[in-house]
Amino acid sequence: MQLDNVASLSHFIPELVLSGAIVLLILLDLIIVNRRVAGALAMAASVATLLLVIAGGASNTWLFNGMVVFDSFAFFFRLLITLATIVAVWMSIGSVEVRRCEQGEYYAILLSASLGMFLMAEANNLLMAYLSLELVSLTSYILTGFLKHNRRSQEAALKYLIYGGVASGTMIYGMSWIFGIAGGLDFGAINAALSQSGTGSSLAVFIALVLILAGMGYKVASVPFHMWAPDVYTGAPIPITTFLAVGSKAAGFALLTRFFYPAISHLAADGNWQALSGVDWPQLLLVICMITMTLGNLAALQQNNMKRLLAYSSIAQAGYALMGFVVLSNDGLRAMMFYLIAYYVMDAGAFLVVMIVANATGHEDIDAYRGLAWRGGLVPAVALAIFLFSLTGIPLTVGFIGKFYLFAAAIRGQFYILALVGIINSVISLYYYVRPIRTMFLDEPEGDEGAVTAEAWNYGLMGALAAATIVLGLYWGPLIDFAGRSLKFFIGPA
Amino acid sequence: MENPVSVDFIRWIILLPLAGAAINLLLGPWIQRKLGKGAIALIGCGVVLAACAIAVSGFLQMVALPPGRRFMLDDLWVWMNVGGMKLDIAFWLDPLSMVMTLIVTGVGGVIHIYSTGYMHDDDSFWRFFGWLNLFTFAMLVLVLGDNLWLMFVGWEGVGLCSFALIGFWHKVLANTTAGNKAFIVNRVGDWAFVIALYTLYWGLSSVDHPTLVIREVAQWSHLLAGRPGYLGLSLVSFITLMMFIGATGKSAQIPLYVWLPDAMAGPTPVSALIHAATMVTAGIYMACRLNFLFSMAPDTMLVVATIGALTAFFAATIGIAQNDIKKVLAYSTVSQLGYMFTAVGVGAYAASVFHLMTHAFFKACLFLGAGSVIHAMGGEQDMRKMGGLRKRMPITFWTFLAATLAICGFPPFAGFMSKDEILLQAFARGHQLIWALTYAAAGLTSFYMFRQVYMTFFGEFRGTREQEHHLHESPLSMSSVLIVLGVLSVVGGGVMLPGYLADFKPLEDFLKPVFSSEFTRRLGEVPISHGSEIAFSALAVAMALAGWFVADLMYRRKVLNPETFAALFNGELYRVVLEKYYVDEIYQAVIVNPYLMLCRMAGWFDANIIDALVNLSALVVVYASWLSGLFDAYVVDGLVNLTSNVTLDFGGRVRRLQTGSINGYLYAILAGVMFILLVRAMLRV
Amino acid sequence: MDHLLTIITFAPLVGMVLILLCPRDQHNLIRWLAAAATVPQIVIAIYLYAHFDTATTAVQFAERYPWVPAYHINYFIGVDGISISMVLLTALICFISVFASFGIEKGVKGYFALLLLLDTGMMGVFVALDFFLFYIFWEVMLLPMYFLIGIWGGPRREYAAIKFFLYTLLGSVLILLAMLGLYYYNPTPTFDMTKLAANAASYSITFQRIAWIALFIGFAIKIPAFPFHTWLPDAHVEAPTAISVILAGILLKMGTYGILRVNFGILPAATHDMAWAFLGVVGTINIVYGALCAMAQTDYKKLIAYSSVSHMGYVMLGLAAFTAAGINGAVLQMFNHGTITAMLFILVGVIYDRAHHREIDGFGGLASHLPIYAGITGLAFFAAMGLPGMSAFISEVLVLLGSWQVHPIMTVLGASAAILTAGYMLWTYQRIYLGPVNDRYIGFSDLSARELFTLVPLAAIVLILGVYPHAILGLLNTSLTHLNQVVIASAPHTASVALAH
Amino acid sequence: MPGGLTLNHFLVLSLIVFALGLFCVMSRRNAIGILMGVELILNSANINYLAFALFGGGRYDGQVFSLFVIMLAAAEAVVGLAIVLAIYQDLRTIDVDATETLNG
Repeated sequence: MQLDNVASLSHFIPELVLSGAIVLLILLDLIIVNRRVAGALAMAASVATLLLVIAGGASNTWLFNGMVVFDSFAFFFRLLITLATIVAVWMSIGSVEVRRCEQGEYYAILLSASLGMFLMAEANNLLMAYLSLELVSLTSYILTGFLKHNRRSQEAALKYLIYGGVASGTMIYGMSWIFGIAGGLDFGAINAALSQSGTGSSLAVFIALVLILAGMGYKVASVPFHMWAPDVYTGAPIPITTFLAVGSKAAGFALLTRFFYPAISHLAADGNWQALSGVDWPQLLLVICMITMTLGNLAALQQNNMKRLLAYSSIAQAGYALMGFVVLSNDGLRAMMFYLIAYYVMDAGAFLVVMIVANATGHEDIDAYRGLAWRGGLVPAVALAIFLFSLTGIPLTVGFIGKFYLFAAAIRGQFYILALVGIINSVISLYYYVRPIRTMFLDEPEGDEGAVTAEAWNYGLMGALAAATIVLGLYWGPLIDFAGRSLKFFIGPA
Repeated sequence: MENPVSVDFIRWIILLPLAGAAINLLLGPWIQRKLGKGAIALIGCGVVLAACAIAVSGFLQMVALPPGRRFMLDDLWVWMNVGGMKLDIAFWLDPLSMVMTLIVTGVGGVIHIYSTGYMHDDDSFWRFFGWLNLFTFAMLVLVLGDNLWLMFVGWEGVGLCSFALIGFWHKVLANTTAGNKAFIVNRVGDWAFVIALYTLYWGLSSVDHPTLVIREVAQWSHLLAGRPGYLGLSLVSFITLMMFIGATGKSAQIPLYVWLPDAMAGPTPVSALIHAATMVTAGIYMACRLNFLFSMAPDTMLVVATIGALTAFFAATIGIAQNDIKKVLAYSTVSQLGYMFTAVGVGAYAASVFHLMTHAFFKACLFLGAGSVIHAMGGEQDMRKMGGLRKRMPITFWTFLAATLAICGFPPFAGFMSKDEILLQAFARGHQLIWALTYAAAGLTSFYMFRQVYMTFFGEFRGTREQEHHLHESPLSMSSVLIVLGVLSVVGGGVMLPGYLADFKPLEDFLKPVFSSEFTRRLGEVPISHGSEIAFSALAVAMALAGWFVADLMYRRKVLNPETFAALFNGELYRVVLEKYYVDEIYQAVIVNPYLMLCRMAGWFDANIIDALVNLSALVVVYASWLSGLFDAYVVDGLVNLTSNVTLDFGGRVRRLQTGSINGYLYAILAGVMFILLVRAMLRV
Repeated sequence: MDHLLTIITFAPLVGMVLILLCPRDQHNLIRWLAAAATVPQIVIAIYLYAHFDTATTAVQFAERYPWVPAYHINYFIGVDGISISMVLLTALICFISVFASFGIEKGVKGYFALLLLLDTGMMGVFVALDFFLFYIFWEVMLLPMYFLIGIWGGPRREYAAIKFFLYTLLGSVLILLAMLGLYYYNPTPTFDMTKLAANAASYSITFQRIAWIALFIGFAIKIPAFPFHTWLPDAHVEAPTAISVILAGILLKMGTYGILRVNFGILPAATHDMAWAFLGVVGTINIVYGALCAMAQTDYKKLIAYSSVSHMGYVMLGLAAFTAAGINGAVLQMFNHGTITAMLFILVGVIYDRAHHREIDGFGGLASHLPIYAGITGLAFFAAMGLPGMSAFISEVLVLLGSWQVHPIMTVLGASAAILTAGYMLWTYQRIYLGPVNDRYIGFSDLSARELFTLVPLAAIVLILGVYPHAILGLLNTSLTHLNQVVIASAPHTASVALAH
Repeated sequence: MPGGLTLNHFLVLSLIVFALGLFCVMSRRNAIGILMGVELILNSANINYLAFALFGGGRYDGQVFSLFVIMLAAAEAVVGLAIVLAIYQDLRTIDVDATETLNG
């Protein structure tokens, strides 16, 4: 059913709570001096959001006259994004560099970014897609450049801004063509129109898709729209890096899926998806996917800065997730969604350890990890090892399960080349994922690296994420079922 | 054939020496410290003599049986039972293995006793007796094993003990090298031997009798007749030929005899027991054991006879030039073994076994005599430093002389009976050439033996002064053994007299059941008139006398000067013979060195090619990542300074994966879009 | 009594947890905890040995619980004739290697924790009958191995560790793909190896061949088969003694075990086509090439490592023959090589602990003042040479006997390795233990009680299996002969059935 | 339609503007310049929306969209200028090639 603006609000409570928190934070920043409160409030708000999201469940409805769809797919990403927000807030509270910033603004913008991601996951209309994407982008620019008088941060922000501006400009230019061809902005309408118009203007549609891909691809940082990621990840404060790597990537995948699957493909009788006639984006994305993982891994081999290494690895990881995206089956999408969860757990964990070490030593280079296990930092060292092995895809970790389902989908869809490229990449990736581990365990400390002191707050989260990595690696049944169940699109009104 | 008599005493013949070995090797040092060498000696000799006693009682049981039923089996437990091949740990006593067992335990026993005296001053007394017992055990397994794999266990087991005892004084590297040589050369033979066993097994299983139990093989081997084998030979020929190659290793025949002379590095009792009396005869024993197979393969038989005769002659020629008292005996052993193979080759198995037995007596006696001399000379082995010892050590001299007469084949000594039998059979079965070779070898034998006697016991002493007044007759423990063996060398031939003296051949009759397969019988009896038999004896004696005479002229009367002969062909011939025809050197150059070179090449190949390839693959990935960085830079920055950067600063280039230039990024989007359209176009066509 | 295999697999894991709870400096407590954690394995292994029904090919002591039902993944473990001997071997070697590790002083806690984790991983591989579970255990083993080599290893340990890790991971991801393929192309998707084997016929021969190759490469790297073997010498040279023992004693067997369990069991038709080239020829190359390389080594441990390469070749050759003797001999050889090579590596460790170098030419005359050590080494060397009366002889003879009729040339070459082995073994023994006394090593103490305790049981087994191999063969024969029949029967042309005695 | 303008005229125009914007973005070294280029791109999209809306008829989706675009362009400009300013305070330049510290 389709609800009007007022009726929609009842289904929109989590977003409303977020918005409220944002306003409150800005006001708070004006009156209250105590900085701790802001973080606490933000945390409270995001936890509340989580609870409300869970409470709200998924009901297949269109909100706001079909601008926003609220189905189980959206529910899944709402959940994921809230969790990402919680991690980001938690890390921000524990981060030294963030403590130096304007707390109120910071958290307000952070929450608005996550609000934008919510909307990205729910968008059912090109306009809403553009708006939400821009909301996320603008806030991200600010957050990236939030470290005043930190040159790297500023530069990163500028690059992010310009790159994002161009990307989104290209995107809406492409959208305008789709609008022209389909004569509507609702995904449902587009789908209907394209399936009728048949091969008529497939080239135009294709070009339009490519242009749109520039905008969405840059959110998930897939080749060739990935160039910003390393700089931004390196320049931004670590909690923000985490938020971008985990949250906005997830949101990007949500939007990508929503647009490329329900909007311009249709579910065939055999349960597999088929691109609408004449629009052969699958091969295109297949190639992009393979190049993305390969390039990301190859580039990561060269890095000496942990954040930068993880940045490239996150590009490669996006490539893996795309494996599930391009095989055109619900199996694949389910695998992709599961992998996003896995990626959330392990990548957030890895960045968290990077932050812990940076807090203690002020360094982000791999050299700062030398002999970490032998100079008091055994716990973070072990945790980082777990996260990195998980990112590699070694069993007993959720990362392996994620890869397992991705490869399974590829094999089932008979994408053998894709699977082969995938496994070769995971072998290559081992090489750089193991480097920090080697530095931490196999190398002896030289003494000049500072000790890594324990902060219960950060260790708490780290322990939780590490535990999740292992536990989900041993027993993931419910999770994969959940991902499978969430795979119900509620296609917009034609 | 009827079922064998099931008995349970055979295991004790084998287990007793094993027990002795276990005690002496595991607890030896402790016993020697606490109870002294006497205890060690008691255990060492006790177990072997006890085994001998059991063997004798077994012999009495056996002769009590009717000739056709003289087969005893002692089945212990299932060894392996795989793929239809069921092998037990079981021991098989028939007349042939009976004779061998008696020789091994009897001669072995007395040599044990001799060793108590000979090794008395050695600290590793316990180790010596441990290994000697273990050897006895292994030899008995070889002899008594009821299936070929069990025989092979003993076959290599004796090789192990021989290895350990040759290198007994392991502080001298040369000894251990000799041990290695012995073991490895034997391995070459064993390699052929196991191939033979595999072939035999598959041959029999192809006729639905997959077995390697000797009596069953004997039962079914006739089914193999006329089957094609490998290398263009018939199956049986191939099998027996491979077996014979194995035998050439164990029994030191051409081309694998080279280890035996070096094996003299071991203590003399070892040389006597292992490298004269027992182990080296394993090959002959195996051939006789499997006579039913060999008899089926006339071409193999011819090879065996030829190799045997050649070895007999060839080794004898080397023997005449040696100056080391043990080396002479070593080559003489090789030569005598050649005789035995000749006998096998012409089908005279009984004669072969007969010579095996007498040879065990007199060659053991010779070695032990030599040992007694070395003992007296304080370890000196060079005959040129000896002389005139007969006054100082009479017992040694007289026993040594008796054994010498025996080996030279003077009537009525044991060697006369057995060697004559072989020569006679060879000729009678129409192998004139082989007969000629062995006949000539007989002359050489008598020459080098008497040369040895004269150089050692006659003339005046040529050693150092302290050696001279240290000279003494060996203790009773040794001399008594010499006497026993000396007597045996005299009368040992009595078990098979020449037909013209009396029709008295108990040994041959005793062995007949073993050599009764139809093919062996077909080779069978050849009628020989007493006249011709007498003629051949006369010829043989004449040849022996000739050899003695020449030696006498050269080394006692000194009317002929050996140097003049040595100087023939300006000494080349002599040097070649003295250097054993350079066979060792040739093997070194043709086989060993190339092999070592091959190994070095393999090692190099592995480290520098295979492993390099592995590392290369890793390198390729790194290089690819560098290229990808290059690609980015290329796309991003355009061609600006590309080449110069690459050439100037590789590392710097590698790290420039991400260039900072924003415009670069924007170019990248454009390039990306272009690239995508391109891909799409390609996918379209 | 019905969770024996779970206990035997996870007892070490419990031990690991307990160790992690120990204070870091309680070295002896940790050591003895580790030792205690391996005792249940020994006990249960003996129980299994006693109660194993040798008459049936069925899976015994099986346990099966659903794990991820939606994906037909079960916790399914059990033993049959193919795996029982390896379970026994693992229990034995792990027990011994714990004691062989008592000398470790650096990071004791971490070392023994990882060792026990490794133990669980290895045991799991041999009991797992669900392919997914098998794969999990297979990979789990890598992590502790990486750290054990990388942290407690020699000078080039980092290179060796990462080489081992990368190489093995490359292999196992191929196995992963093949596993998924098997899962989906089975009429009823399942990871249950027994079911997969039952439906073997349903796979197209082309698919079988592709999967076979992928699996083979994965397993061959572990064996290690030429030309994938070069990680082994490096890993061995760098690894601490006990880890070398485990590496050579158990890990290598996983490769051949996997080939038996998966390639033979699930892809018989492809096996029948490919074994000749990929197992026979490669195995022969392993045998001869390994022996040649061993002869060329100057590092004692590296030499032993190459001898492992050579001896594992017999296993492959035996498998390639498709005769009862061959396949039984192969598995027996796996067991025997495990015990013998374990001895050899312990013995290398003994002298390394004393001399702190392994240059063969740097030694000499050790027999004079280390008689017991020299004696046991001699026994181990001759066992490795396949001297009759010791265990390896039986297995090598069975292997060669089994393959002679099928692959005469390969067999002749394989048999010739007996000469080459004798060559390098005796030469090494002479250079290290014999000859004039080397006064550099006068002061050395002979084997300690602990070292004896680790060596004597192995030596005893080597000798006992020499005269009574039936003790192990009896366990294998039924299952393996049946497996062999399956492979032969699956042949498009069943010419070689006649040879299947 | 006055002057007989057809949809294609608008589309071509927008394409030209888009290309110009892209070129401007590529060629400029000055951050402000690049931002202006981005504005051009956005406006080229606007032209499309309006043109399609005009010729395609139907609801006012196109106009709405373009309005939002204009608005967001403003927001983006604000953020952009803020960042540029911040950088200028540090570097005393807004030449983007000066921002090269982040090379890998």
